[in-house]
Formats: sequence, C-alpha cells, structure tokens
Amino acid sequence: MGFPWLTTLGAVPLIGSVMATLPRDSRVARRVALASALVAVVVLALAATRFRVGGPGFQLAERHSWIPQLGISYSLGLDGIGLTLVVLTVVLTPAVIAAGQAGRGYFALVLLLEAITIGVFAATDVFLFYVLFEVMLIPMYFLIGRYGGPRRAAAAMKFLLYSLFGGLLMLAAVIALGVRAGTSDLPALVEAVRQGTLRLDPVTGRVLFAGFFLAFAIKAPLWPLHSWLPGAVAESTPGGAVLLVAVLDKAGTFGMLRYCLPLFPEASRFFTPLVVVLSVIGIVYGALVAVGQAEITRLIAYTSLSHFGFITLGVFAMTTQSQAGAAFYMLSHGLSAAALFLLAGFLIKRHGSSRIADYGGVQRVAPVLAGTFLFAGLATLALPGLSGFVAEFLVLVGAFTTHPAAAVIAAGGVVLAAVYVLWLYQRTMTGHARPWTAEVRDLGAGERWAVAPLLALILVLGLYPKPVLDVIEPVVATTAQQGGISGGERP
Amino acid sequence: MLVVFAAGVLGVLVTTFAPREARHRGQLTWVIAGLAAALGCLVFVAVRGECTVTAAGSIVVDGPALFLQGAALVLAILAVLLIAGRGTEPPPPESLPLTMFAVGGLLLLPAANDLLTMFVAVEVLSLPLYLLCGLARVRATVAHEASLKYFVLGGFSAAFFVYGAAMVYGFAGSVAFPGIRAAVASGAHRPLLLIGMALLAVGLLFKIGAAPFHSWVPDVYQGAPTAVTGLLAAVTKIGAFGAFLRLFTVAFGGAERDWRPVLTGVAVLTMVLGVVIAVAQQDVKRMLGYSAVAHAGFMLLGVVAASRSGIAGTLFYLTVYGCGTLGAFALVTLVHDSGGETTRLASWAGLGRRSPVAAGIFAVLLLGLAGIPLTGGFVGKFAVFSAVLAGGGFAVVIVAALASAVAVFFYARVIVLMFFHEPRPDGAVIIRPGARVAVVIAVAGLVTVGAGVAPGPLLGLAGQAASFLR
Amino acid sequence: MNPANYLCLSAVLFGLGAAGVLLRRNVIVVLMCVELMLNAANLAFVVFSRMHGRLDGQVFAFFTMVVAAAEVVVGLAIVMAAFRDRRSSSIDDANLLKH
Amino acid sequence: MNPWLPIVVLGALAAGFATVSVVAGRFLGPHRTSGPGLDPYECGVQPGRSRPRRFPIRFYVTAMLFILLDVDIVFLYPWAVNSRAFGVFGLVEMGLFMVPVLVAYAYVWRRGGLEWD
Amino acid sequence: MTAAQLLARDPWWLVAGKAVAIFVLLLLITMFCVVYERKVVAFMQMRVGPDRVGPWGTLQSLADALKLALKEDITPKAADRVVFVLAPMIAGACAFLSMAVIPFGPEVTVFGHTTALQLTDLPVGVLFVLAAASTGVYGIVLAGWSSGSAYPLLGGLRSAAQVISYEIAMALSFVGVFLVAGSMSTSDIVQAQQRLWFGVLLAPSLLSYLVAMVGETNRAPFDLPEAEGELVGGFHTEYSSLKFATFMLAEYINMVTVSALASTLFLGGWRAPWPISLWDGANRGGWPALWLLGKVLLLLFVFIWLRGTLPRLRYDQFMALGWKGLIPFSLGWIVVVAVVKTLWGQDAGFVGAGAVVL
Repeated sequence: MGFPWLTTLGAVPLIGSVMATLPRDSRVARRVALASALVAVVVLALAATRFRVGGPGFQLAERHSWIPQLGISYSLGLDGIGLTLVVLTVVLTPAVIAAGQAGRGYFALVLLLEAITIGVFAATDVFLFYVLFEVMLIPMYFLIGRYGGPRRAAAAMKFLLYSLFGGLLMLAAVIALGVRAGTSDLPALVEAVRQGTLRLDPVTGRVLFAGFFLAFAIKAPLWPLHSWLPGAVAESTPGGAVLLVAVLDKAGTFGMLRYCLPLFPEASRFFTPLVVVLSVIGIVYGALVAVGQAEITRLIAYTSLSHFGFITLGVFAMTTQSQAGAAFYMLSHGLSAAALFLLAGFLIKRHGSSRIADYGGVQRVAPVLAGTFLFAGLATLALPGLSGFVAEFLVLVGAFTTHPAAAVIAAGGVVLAAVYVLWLYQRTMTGHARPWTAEVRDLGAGERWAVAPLLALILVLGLYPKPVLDVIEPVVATTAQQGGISGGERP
Repeated sequence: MLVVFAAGVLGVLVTTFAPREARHRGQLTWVIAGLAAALGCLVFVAVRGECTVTAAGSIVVDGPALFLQGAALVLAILAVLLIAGRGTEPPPPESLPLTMFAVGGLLLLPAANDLLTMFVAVEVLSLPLYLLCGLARVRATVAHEASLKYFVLGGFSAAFFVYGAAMVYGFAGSVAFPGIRAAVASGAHRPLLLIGMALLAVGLLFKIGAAPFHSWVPDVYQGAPTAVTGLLAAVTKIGAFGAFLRLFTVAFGGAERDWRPVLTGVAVLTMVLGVVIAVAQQDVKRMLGYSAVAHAGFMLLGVVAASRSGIAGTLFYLTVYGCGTLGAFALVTLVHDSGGETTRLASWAGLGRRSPVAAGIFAVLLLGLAGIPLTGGFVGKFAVFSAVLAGGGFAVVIVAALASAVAVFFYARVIVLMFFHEPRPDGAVIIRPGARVAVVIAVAGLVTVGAGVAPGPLLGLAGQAASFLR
Repeated sequence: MNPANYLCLSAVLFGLGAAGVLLRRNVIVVLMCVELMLNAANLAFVVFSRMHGRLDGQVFAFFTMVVAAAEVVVGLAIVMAAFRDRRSSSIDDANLLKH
Repeated sequence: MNPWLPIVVLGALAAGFATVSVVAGRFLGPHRTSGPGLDPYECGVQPGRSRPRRFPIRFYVTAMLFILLDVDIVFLYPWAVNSRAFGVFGLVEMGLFMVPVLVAYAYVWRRGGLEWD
Repeated sequence: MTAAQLLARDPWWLVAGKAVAIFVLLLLITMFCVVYERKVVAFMQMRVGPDRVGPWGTLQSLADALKLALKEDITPKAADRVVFVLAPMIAGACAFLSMAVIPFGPEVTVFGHTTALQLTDLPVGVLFVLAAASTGVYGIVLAGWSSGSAYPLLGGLRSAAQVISYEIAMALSFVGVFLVAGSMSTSDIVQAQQRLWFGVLLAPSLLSYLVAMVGETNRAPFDLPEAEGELVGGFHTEYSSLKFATFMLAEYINMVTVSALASTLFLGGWRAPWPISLWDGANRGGWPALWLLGKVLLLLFVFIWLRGTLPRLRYDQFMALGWKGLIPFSLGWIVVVAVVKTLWGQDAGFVGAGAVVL
C-alpha cells in the first residue's frame, strides 16, 4: 500500500483551509492559503513520480474500512483520467488564490473545495464518491452565496437545489446498486459487471443509470439541465467561477466516464442516442446564446455549456478516440476557461461592470491584459497549436465514425465559437476607447503570475499532447473493453 | 434492568422534593446525577448483554429497548441542561421534575411488552410534556395555547390508542405482545385485528406527528418555550418510534401484509406534506416543526422496511435526529432581538455576519437535518433508504429522495438568510450562551458531524441492537 | 348478555366522543368527549374480558380510568392557565398560533 | 339472581317517589306567581347581573385534587382487601406507590394548593 | 351459608318486600328525625320544641310535609328548566340507594323462606355506598347551577367541594377496615367484628369517619352550603314546595345512611352491644335490626348534639381541616395498620398490637 499519497494530497489543503481562517489579516490568510496550495502542488508532483504510465487499474491505492455495516470503505486510487483531473485541480487552485482578493473565509473555502475535489477524482468507492460529490456543493454554495454579486443568494440557492436534486436521485441509485451488489467498491463492481456476476435486468439497469446520469448531467451541465449555470457563474467571483466551471463541473463528465459507462454498459448503449442528441443541441445552443450575451461572464458561461456538449459527445460517442478526446478536453477546457474567467475577472474588477457594452479599446492602455485575453480566447475556440484543438479534433474524429451527423453539426459549433470569441474581443478590447478606459491599469505582477502558468500549459499541451494522452489512453481502452465498445483506431 | 427504572424513578422522586427545599442548582445536580446513574446502569446491563423479560412479562429488555433508552438518556441530559440553562432567569421550578417524569415514561416505552404498559408509558411520557409546553414565563399566552392544543389532540390520540388496544384485546384475548403475536399467527377474527391495528397506529402516528395527524406539531413547536420544544422534538420521536417498532414488528409482525401498504402511504404523505409546507414557513420554530413532520416520514420508512436493517436504520436516524434537532432548538434560544427571543425568519438576516461561529454551527446542524453527506443525517437517511431498497421499494425511495431535495431548500434558505444577507439594524443577534447551553450545542454539533464522518460505531451499535426479543 | 350489543354501544359512544372532539368548541366539552371515548374503550375492554373469560381486560380498564383521571387533571390545569389569559375556554379563540 | 337487581328495584322505587313528589308539587300548590317572584333571589342587591354560565375556575383545583386522591384510593382498596395474600411484598409495593402520591400531596400543600378563601 | 348465597336465592316477592320495607323505613326515620332533631335541640336550649301537632308534637313533620306540598312551586325565570327539575330527583333517589347494602341482621325466616335481613350483598358493598354518595353530589351541583342565580351556584359548588373533600377522608378511613376485615362486603365486615368492634380496634379510623361523615352530609358545624349569612340558603335557595322537601328528605336520609354505615363498619353492625350480647338470643331472628336501629339513633343524636353545640366553621377552616388534617391523619393511620398487620400477620397478634398502639 505504501505511503498514503492521496490522503496526504487531500490533507494538505484541508489543513491549509483551517490555517487560513486563523490569521486576522486577510492578506496573511491569502499567503498561508497560497503556500498550502503550492505545497499541494509539490506533493502531487512527488506522487506523480510514483505513477506508472500505462499501469493497470488504480494506482497509489489506499483502502481503509469506513462503515463496515454497510460494506463501505474509504478507498482512494488514481487512474490516468483521475490523475489528469487532479493535476488540473491542484494547478488551478494556486492560480485562483493568487487572483483572489476576498476575506479569509474565502481562501479557506477554496482550499476546502480543492481537498474535496481531489477526493472526488480519487475516490474508488461509489459511496465515498457520492459523499464527496455532494459535499463539494457546500463550499461552492458558500463561495457563491457569500462572496458573489448582488443576486448571489438566489443564484447560490438555484445551484444548490439543482445539484442536490440530481444528487439525491443518484443517492437512490447508489443505494440500490450497493444493495444489489453488496459492495460499493468500484473495482469490485466493475469486475462483477464484466464477469457477469452482477447482472441487472435492463429496466433496473436503465433506472440506475438514469439516477447516476441525471446527477452528472446536471453537474456537467448538459442541455437542458444547465439553467443554473449562467446565474451561478455570473454572480460568483472570478475565482469561484473558475473552480465551478473548470473543476467542479468536470466531476459530472468525469462521473459519466468513470461510473455510468463501466457500471451500466447496456443502459449506456440504450441511452447513447439521447445523450448524443442532447450534447449536440447543447453545443449549438450554448454557442448561439453565447453570441447574444451582453455580459462577459454570462458569455463565457454559455461557451462552457457548448464545450461540455463536446465532452459528453465525446464520452458517449463510444469510441476510444472520442473518449480520449473527451478526457483531454476536460483538462484543456479547464485550463482555458480558467484563464478566460480570471482575465475577465481582472477586467471587470477594474471597472466594476461586466457589461460588454461598457468596454472598448482596452488593448491600447492594457496590452498585456488584452493579449492574454485573446490568447485564452483562441484556446477556447480551439485554434490549432493550442490544447483545445487537440481535444476537439479527437472528439470530432471519434464521433464521426459512430455518429457522423452529430459530428458534422458539432463542427458547426466550432465556427460559432470563432464568432463569439472574436466578437467579444473586438467589442471589448479594440475600437473606440471609452472615457474611463484610459485609467485601466495593465496586469500587475501577481495577476500575471496567476495566469501565466495556465497559458503556458495550454500552449505546451497544444503542441505536445502526447504525455497526457499516454496517461489517458490505457484507461479509455479499458473502459471501452469493459463496456464492450467497438474500439475505433488509436489516434 | 430494574435498576435502570429504579434509578430513573428515584431520580424523579428526589427531584420532586428538590424544588422546594433546595434551589435550582441543587435540583439540576440531582437530575443530572439521576440520569447519569440510570445511564450507568443501562450500560452495565447492556454490556452484560442479557435479554430478558421481567416484571411479569410486561417489560422486555432487548437490543432496541436498551439502545433507545440509552439514546433517550443522553438526549434527556442534554435537554435538561438546555432547559436549566434557559435565559437569565431560572425556569419554573416544576420544569425539571416534569422533565424527569417524562423521561421515566420514555424509558419505559420502548421496553413495554404489552399494550397496557405501553399505554401507561405513553401517558407518563405525554402528560408532563403537555404541562411543560405551557410552563413559560415569557409569552405565556402563546405557550398556554400550545399546551392546550397539544393536550386536546394528545388526549384524542390516546383515546384512539386505548380503543385500538381494546379491539386488539378482543381479537387476541391478551394484551401481551407474545399473545397477540400468537393470535395473529392463528388468524381468526381479522376485522377486529384490522380495526385495532388501525386505531393503535392512529394513536401512535399522532405522537409521531405523521400526516395526516401532524396538525399539532407546528403549533406546539412554535408556541412552547423553545427549550421544551427541543425536548419535545427529540424525545417524543424516540419514544413513539420505540413503541411503534415494537408494536408492529413484534406484535403485528405476522400481519405485515396488512399494515405495510398503509404505513408506506402514510410515510410518503408525511414526507411530502412536511417538506412542502415547511417551505412556506416564516418562523424558524414552525419550519423546524414541519421538518420534524417530514423526518417522521423518513423514519417511518425504516419501520415500513420491516427488516433488521430497517430497524437499525431507524434507531440510528432517531439518535442523530434527536441530537440535531435538540441542538438546533438550543441555538434558537440564543437568537434574540430587542423583544427577547425571536423566531421570525425575517429578523434572522445577517446573523452569520454578526456571529459567524454560532451561525456556522447552526448551519452545520441544519445541513445535518437536511441530510447532506458527512453529517449524521445523511447516514441515517442512507441507512433507512438502503433498508427500503433492499425490500424493493424503489419508487418510495425516489419520492423520499425528492422530498429530501425539497427539504434542503428550506434549510438552505435559513443559511442564505444568515450568511448571504446583510444584517439589519434592528435584526437579531446571537447572545452569548451559558456554559450549559454551550455544552448542548457543542455535543449536538459533534454528534451530527461525528455520526456523519465516522458512523461506524453508532451504526454498529444500532445494528447489534436491532433484533427484538419476541 | 349478547356481547355484540355492548360492543355496538361502545362503538357508538366512541364515535360520539370523536365527533364531539372534532365538532364542539368548548375545551371542557372537548375534554369530556375525550373521556367519553376512553370510557367507550373501557366498555369494550370489559366486554371482551368477559368474552375471553380473562381478567386482564378489566385491569386495563382500571388503568385507563386512572390515566383518564390524570388526563383530566392535567387538562383542567392547562385549561385554567389558558383561561386566566383570555377569559374564555372556546377553542375558536385559540388562534394565536396560526402563522 | 343477580345481586344488583334488588338495588334496581329500590332505585326504581326511590326514583318513582322522587318523581311523584316533584311532579305533585306542581299540582298541589297554588299558582299566583308574580313577576318579581320569578327573578333570581337577591337580598338588597338589584338583580342586574346576567346569570353566571360557568363555574368559578378555582373550584377546578378542588376537583383535580379530588380526582388524584380518589385514584390513589382506588388502588388502595384492592390491596387492602387482599393484603393478606400479598404479604410483605404487597406492603413494600404499596409503600413505593404511596411515595409519589405523598410527594405530590406535599408539593400541593407547599405550593398553596390547599388554601381556600 | 353466606349472606350473599342466601340472598341470591331470594324470590322476587321477597326482594320487592324488602325494598319496600327499607323505603318505608327510611321515610319513617326521616319523619321521626325531623321531630327528634327539633326536640333535642329545643331541650338543649331549654325550650320545649314543637308541641302542637299530635301528642307532644310528634306529627310535626307530617304537618311540615303537607305544608310544603301545598306551597307554590316556583321555577325562576333564569333557571334551566329541565335540570332544575332533575336535580332534586337525583338527590332524592340517590340518597335511598345506599341502604340497600346495609345488613340489618343475620338469617331470618320470612314466610317459610330463609334469607338474610339485608336487601342485597355486594362483594364491593362499601364502594357502592361511596358511589351512591358521589352521585348524590350531582343533585347538589346541578341544583346550584340550574337555578340561574349567583348564590345557589356558589352554594352548590361549595357543597360539592365539601362533599368530595370529605369523601376522600371517608374513603381513606375505610381502608383500615378493609385491611383487617379482608373484604369490602358489608356482611363480611359485620361478620369480622364478632370478637371485637372495629370501632375499638381502629379507633382512629372511626374518629376520622365520624368527622368525615358530618362533613359529607353538610351538617353543622359543617353546614356551609346553607350558611345563611353568606349564601342565603345555599344550593336550594331557589327551590320551593316539594322540590325543596325532596332536598330536605335527601339530607336526612343521608344522615341515616352514613350512620348506618358507621354502625356497620365500626360498631358491630347488627350485633348486640356488650351487656345485651350476653343473652344468647340477642343476635338471632329480628332482634339485631333493633340493635342496629338503636345505634343509628345514637349516631343521629350525635349529629343533633353537634348542631346544638358547635358554631359553624369558616369555609377555609373547614377545607383545611379536611385536606390538611383528616387526610394526612388517615394516611398515617393506614400505614400503621398495614405495617402492623403485615408484620404480625395473625389476627390475635394484631389485636394486641392494635391495643399497644392505642
């Protein structure tokens, strides 16, 4: 079993979270928080050295009995996808902390969220996963409701209710699954499904699948369950939005890939057409609505809806290519959306308005801000050479083999992406300067340091995605094999 | 076993003398000592692990009885601390002895092995509570009214219980549970049995506060002094469910097919009604009252599951719920505005800004009641739901899950008010709690979190305790 | 000595009591109706006790009477307290606790 | 023969007598009733008040105390009759039973429940 | 053969005859009693008393009854008519009932039929007396309430409060008797006094019973319901004519009843008192009824004596005497009796112990 790397990784931000509440001065708190987030990065780096690329199953596994009466254990482990998303989480958190300027409670909550999210991605027990998946809501709820914009309370409530609604359905499914199988250990369950020892009749399987899927689809969010997202994003702080969209929502798509497909292969096949259609609608709808938005944050939120459509399409296109693409997409979108939100946040902070019409001509006075904003935007529209391109390409190619029509329409979404990103840039950064624009400061050192790693990663992954894909692919291949998916060729 | 009762009753007696001769403090010491001694005896009996039937067959000492008695004693200690620590002035001197009488009945209730003992225990539990509800120095009129309502409806339900007992006696020729069980197995005179069962159920459902017999709950919860409400909420549930479990699994176990659908319906109705009406409440205590109704529905699910795991789940749920709700009411006692204790939700706005720690604990307790993971409430729900699912009630669990989702709404609304709204100038503040109340709140918070993070021991205890001696 | 007659009587009494509790407005009357219900149950107990030729039914009736007495005492105490507040013992006047 | 039957006979006799005498009073006596004669009896006070509909509430206290002790007695009787059979056990039981009753009694006394005006 | 067994074989005519006999007896005693009372009080006050109607005024009560019957029967405007009429009927009828269980003597032969000189013998005879007395309270309360006037209402309530208060003391004083006799049947209790009257053995019980008896019947010095100075005429202020007479009748019959009960429970019942009991035939045949009558008359004299001697108590004094005096006293005495009886166990030993305690 060895050193409990994952527990340590989760414990570091947890301790940091407690410590961040101690100092009276919020700037000290921020430093404490940043330090612990960076420690987490170091721990992750050390842990990653123990990770054997292409190794079987879950690595760095830990396992302790938790609630023996219900056959529930505290077990953690990472496969390729999990590792990728943990990396995303751990990397984004310092950026968020570095960019944030709020009370000490804020930093504590961010770190708490980081800890829980790590747990979500590392959990290998269905019950544990469920618990963390739900608990994740609480700090996020407070992040939005406490530190957000004027209508934050309503937005937070909507977010919480949507998520809990799905979560409780999932709870019913989790319990039913546990009752049927007598265990909630993920590897054991998957093995049982593969061996055929856990045989669910189609109806039960589909109902349970629906229970899980709804929760994930709300979290992801999948059209038409997305209506909480724009409000939550718009009303939350930039940092909160980053964590929400870039990390938290990945739990949804991650869950689909990790739980829905291997546990309910038959039901997954049954629901595939529906999900694919919804994904495509989401892609187009998100993009179209994004074009029409008047607020920066809402616009970015709707772009994310579109992107999540790509991810679910990739997951449910049922080819190894598309699924690998989807997994890569999660990472890539996490980075680009985070960068975009942070930069938009910097901009909004300077003027206090998030209306697009209030801006214009920023690039003259704040070239670095404008440049990085453009860079992040281009990553979002999947410019070749940036990480988004690799992901989108893989998804579309994979999807084309099984659902050509869907792939073609989705490709239309790419075009729309270009429209909204560039138009946004044009309306805010170029053109006539508004009277106040002259006073806009360019990015400060701290702000630069917050975004720089993200942009660098986007670039690196766009040019040389192989290491990540190497990590992801074995998992996807296994999933495909378990789910009995007719494998496409390797990219 | 008798030792437990002797200790309990002795404690009661001693305290009855105390209000006159000794002062408040002495009385409190006696009460706590009595309860602790009873708890000690209980642990001793439990550790020896004997299950016996005593007192000429009218009292049975088995797992559920011991478990519930233990839970009841712990909660009683907390409730006594809360009642004693209320406000700046000491409570009316009768409060504590009355509490002890109620606790005496409560101890007897889950151990009752015939209808007569059960009935007497129910009454011994209820009568002091009726009075306690009316014992208020401030807002006495409202308290009296609550007391009156509680009494009238409580008496009404008791009449149902007795008439049901008469019918069952007519059916079985015995009021002892083993006798009834045997008669159910032989199965003549079914109509009498059904009528009797229905009436008994009505009587107990009243006490539990299940729909459609819940109408007293919000009124009484709101009107009674808050500390007493805490006791009421925590304790009546334990007692009534203890009785309910034993009655329906031991005595009427053979007629499961008859009562199960009906009780399932009641449980579903209770949950749905409770959460839906709770959403509309503007008063914290009323809101908690309706939430208590909803919780009664969830716990009933455990009864309906009619299995060992269902019983275990209910036992666990009861304990955790009792602690959580007691803590919540303890905190409500601390929220004051210029006119004293205030329970109007509107004046709670911004409490989280003014006193983050207390409001934070309140939030934790509320989340526990809402059943958010990593709290005891969640594990309780989980345990009950899994028992029901194991019995094949998928649809019921879905309804229950949806009801929980709605329930989160009104709990979260309070949190929204406390944390996300700016404090009003004339709004409420949380006063500094006395040591006793602080202990209550701390214990409640610890149990809520502890039972969520590490539910193993308690769940194990409940699981071990979950088999009735038949 | 047909037990059915007595049982019918007891059921009628119980029904009357229940109806009284639900329909009457005066608390004292309601209290009396509750007592009526309890006594209906007592009658049923005694009848069944004779039918089965066992004594425990009568014992139960005995205890019911005791409890009924205790209930009356508690009830009167509460009614008195409430009465002192508002000089009325009508249930309809008790409406402070509606929202 | 049922031992209660004679009581019924005697009761019927008594009730009949009471009825007859009450009814007879109506026919035997003269009827010269004037208005003031039918008013409530008062001495020196103008009968202006409406008739009291309810009992003064403090009498309920007496009623409650009566019920409590009566119930106590109800338990004492069977034991007293059969005390020989119960022996020492019965005595101790009854003592235990009496303790709460006495405590309650003492309580009422101390709280002024036994003061009348 | 026990009294109960004997009585169970009574033919219907015998039952009817006994009932009528008791009924008539009670009426006669009442009529006698009125004169008796007036005469005795008069002599105590150095007066002559009624002396116009009949020889030495002996028919005075008959004249009173006739006079009342011919008075106007008023039902006040404010009265609740039905209850107003019902109340005296309840009071009157209930008063008669208690006598049903009083044993007047042992076995007798009436027209060739062997029976006991007793209307009926219930295993719970004494309880029946208590129940009948309690029911009589309804007559008082309802009379007070239905009159529709303040004085009768208060008088009725006081009276009811008084009766039920003293009923507790009375009931407690019975416990000692039950403990010793081991039965609640009146005939058994008389049987148990063969060797020694309970009035001697359980003197404290007798004492508290006597006090309670006077309170229970609303007689002086406890006749507060009729406190003229305060409440005009008590619960029967508004009653007139034969309704009023019925209340008076009930009061006197109650006096007779409680006296008969006292004789039965404490004074050996129909057993002949000491000097006469030396004569073998004293406890056979019809004689015992005479002894009982004598004891009753003696007790009635006590009633009258008290009335002639003592001033009326104040209400609070009176209630305090009942609640704070008699009840604790009775309870304490019960404890003594119970402990002694249980420890000694046997009657012989108990008699000695009782004497020691005394």
